Amino acid sequence: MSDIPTYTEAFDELQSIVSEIEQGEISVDELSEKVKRAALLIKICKQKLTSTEEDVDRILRELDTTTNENDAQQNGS
Amino acid sequence: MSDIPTYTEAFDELQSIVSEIEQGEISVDELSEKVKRAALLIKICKQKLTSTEEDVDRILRELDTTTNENDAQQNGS
Amino acid sequence: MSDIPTYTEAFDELQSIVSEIEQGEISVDELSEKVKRAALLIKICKQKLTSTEEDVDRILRELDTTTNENDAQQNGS
Amino acid sequence: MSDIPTYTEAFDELQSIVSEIEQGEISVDELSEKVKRAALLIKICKQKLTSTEEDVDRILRELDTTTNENDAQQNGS
Amino acid sequence: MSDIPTYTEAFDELQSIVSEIEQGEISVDELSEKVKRAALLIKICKQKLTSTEEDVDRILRELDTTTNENDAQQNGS
Amino acid sequence: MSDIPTYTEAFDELQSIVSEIEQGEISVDELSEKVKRAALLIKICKQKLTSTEEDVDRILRELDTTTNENDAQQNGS
Amino acid sequence: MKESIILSFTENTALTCARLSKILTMPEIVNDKTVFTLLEVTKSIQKTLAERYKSAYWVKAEMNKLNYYSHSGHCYPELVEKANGKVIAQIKSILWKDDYINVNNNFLNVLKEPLKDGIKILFLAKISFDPAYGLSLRIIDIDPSYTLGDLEKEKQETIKRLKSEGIFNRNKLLQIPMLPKRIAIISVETSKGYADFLKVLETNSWNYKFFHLLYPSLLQGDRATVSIKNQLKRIKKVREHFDVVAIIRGGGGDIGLSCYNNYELAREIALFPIPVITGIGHVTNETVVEMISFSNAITPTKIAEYLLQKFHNFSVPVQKAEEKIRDKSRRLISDEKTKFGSEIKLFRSVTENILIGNRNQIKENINSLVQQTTFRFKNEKEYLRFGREEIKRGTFKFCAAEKQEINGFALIMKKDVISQIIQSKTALNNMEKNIENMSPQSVLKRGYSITMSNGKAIKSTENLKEGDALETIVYEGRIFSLVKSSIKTIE
Repeated sequence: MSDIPTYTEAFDELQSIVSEIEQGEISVDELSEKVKRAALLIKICKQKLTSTEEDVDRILRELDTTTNENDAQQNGS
Repeated sequence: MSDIPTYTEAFDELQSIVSEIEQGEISVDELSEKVKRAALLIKICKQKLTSTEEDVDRILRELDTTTNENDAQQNGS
Repeated sequence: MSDIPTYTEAFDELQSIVSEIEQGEISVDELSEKVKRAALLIKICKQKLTSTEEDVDRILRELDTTTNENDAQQNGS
Repeated sequence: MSDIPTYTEAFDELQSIVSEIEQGEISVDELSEKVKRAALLIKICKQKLTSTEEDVDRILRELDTTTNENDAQQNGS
Repeated sequence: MSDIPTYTEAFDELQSIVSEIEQGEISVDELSEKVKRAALLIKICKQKLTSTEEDVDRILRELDTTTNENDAQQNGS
Repeated sequence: MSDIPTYTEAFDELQSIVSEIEQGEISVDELSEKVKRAALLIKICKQKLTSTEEDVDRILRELDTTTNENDAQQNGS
Repeated sequence: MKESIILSFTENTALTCARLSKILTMPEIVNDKTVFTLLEVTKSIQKTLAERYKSAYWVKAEMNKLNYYSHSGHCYPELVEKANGKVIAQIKSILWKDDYINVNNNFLNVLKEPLKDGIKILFLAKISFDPAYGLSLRIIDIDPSYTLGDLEKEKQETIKRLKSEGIFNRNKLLQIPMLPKRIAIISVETSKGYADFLKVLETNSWNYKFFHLLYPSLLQGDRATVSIKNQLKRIKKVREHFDVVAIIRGGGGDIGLSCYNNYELAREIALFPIPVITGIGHVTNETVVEMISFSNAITPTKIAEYLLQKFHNFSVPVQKAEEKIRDKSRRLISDEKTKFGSEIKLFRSVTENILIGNRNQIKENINSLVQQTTFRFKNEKEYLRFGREEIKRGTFKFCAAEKQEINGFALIMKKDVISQIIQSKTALNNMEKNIENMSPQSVLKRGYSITMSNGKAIKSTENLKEGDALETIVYEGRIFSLVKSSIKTIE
């Protein structure tokens, strides 16, 4: 698990953990490990969401600024 | 019995003791020993539960806080 | 007969004495001796039962107290 | 015949005397001797019975009392 | 993607991205990629619009001046 | 379009550009090119309206070389 | 030759000869020949003709030449009659100054044409013969309406011919350039029409620039036809330099325009390679040239205005095009900006929506996680509590059952022991009673007695003899006796 999973992977795994917990398929012994994992997955998902949101914000903010002085970047695109 | 049993082991043993007691399969001589064992198992289970609960609580609490300021940990995940 | 018999031994012996008595297999000569023995066994059994009950009560009471403040003993279990 | 016979010996002898007498095997000559003997045996038996009864009564009375208030004697058993 | 797309291509692609996103057909993983792409497209469109506007303005301004004093260029026509 | 169009061609082309632009058939990509072209065409047309290119001397010279016969009648008018 | 013409002109040759011979009554005889002087002869002719042709006659003929002499004011028209192109009759004529003025005025009034060469005329004439000048017709009057009809006929013929040749519309069908700015002007430099034309063209307030070159020409009267044709020919040679030919006449009144009905001229114009526009400036019927020209304006000013209109027709769309290009291109950009802007807005909102959706999903999962774990812990604790209770209950129940059983044992034991003792007691008592019953004492009490001999109880009569001493024991004592006799009772 050294690679950061994709959002989809993380979300699917999260859901399956939640579902396992719901169906009581997880023993108490595993539970905190699973919850820890779920927390990590949630964190990953949230970070991904946040970063995407930031990306969008940044893009739209940049849009406002760059369009006022976009000559320099024009070639770089 | 030097090893601490897992919650599941403890729980299963507890269940079988309870079942034995319920069905009167235990002699009086063993009984207090069994009860003592059961008590130990209950204690183990409760401790395990409590610590797990605390873990889970902490994790989920952390989750709330970290997701609001998760930039630093983003690389560490 | 210096050793205190177990509950089971006591109970079995008691049962056989009672059975002998029931079937009139005991002569008058032995009778008071047997009755004396039976009384002793009854006492033993009852004491064992009582002490078992007390044990169980105590154990479970202890359990209640320890599980409410079980942090210190957590390692000792 | 210096020893006091047991209840059982006494009762058996008594029975055999009665049986002899009933079957008329005893001559009138011996009869009174036998009757005398029987009377002795009866006395012996009766005494034994009485003492046994007293013993048993005592033991059972003790049993009743101890089982109802057996806390004090619990340690002494 | 080495070629800079035309405004029309860029706008169409942008529209199709928006439409995909609108229809929820995109996972969060793709989303950030799409958002990044959209950013590029938006920048291209904006630059193209701006440069077109400037060009057009310049041309029309030039037109104003030349048509008022077009004697010099008369031979070139 | 390396050749400078005649004013008639210019006029026609201008009309077709106007028609295209009116019907919104011109994309942003083409716009500045089209406007540039239109500006050129307008310039050509306008210049044509206000310029004269014919050279009287030349015409008369051409006329002389070809028409020596009809001088007599010319004077008689 | 001259005579033959004259003769041929007379109506009745035979009659004329007879008269001539009558006139020559006093001849000189020379060498047997009767010789007349010329004067005699001519006088005779004069006399004869005067007698013969006393009145004036209406004659129709072609007037080839008017032969107007401006210093005298008289005219000597050349009259001919043609058939199939050949002159079949010819005569001199005289139109005296006063008559000429009169006739010419009539012509101008009716035909809008002066009296001129090459027209057919119906004239009132007297035949006159002058010895010095010979035979001639003195024209007294000319009927202009005849000539009018003839001119009209010529005009119609010209039209018909042009049409039959298929060239009537030829010039009209030409394309005039959008900007007819290079104009070959056929006019008279000093004419008012020309001046008006140039003034309108050159002082236009839109600064339209025209190029024009004057080709001077007569514009009315017979000679105009040739003059115009010549200039047209010149223009044709440099036609690349021109967009249009303008024939401009102005200020000349309505006189002398029949030249414009001339077939040759009309044909030249019809076939001219560039459009010819006319501004001949008159109020009478349209001439053929005007009909077949590319465009006809009533006055030179109108031609100029026509040309300016063409410029307008070009300039206005260009102006409009410029405005449209300005408006539309800016509109297009601003529309596109709006569209682009709303697309970006949409982009933001859809991405935000999808992100919110995903956040909610995550939140749901978190909630579910919290709920489920909490529930789970509660359940487990519940079970542990239940287990504890169950253990307590189970053990106490078990212990109670055991106690019950043990108490049962005690009771059983107590009951059985007591009953055993009672039974034993009963048995003993029974035995005691039996023994008591069977004891000798009891038997004796009921009346039995024991008889003994020698200390032994007697059971039979054997061994017993008379006199043996007997001891009989009864309940309350002993009896001592002797035997008397004995009887055996049991065999």
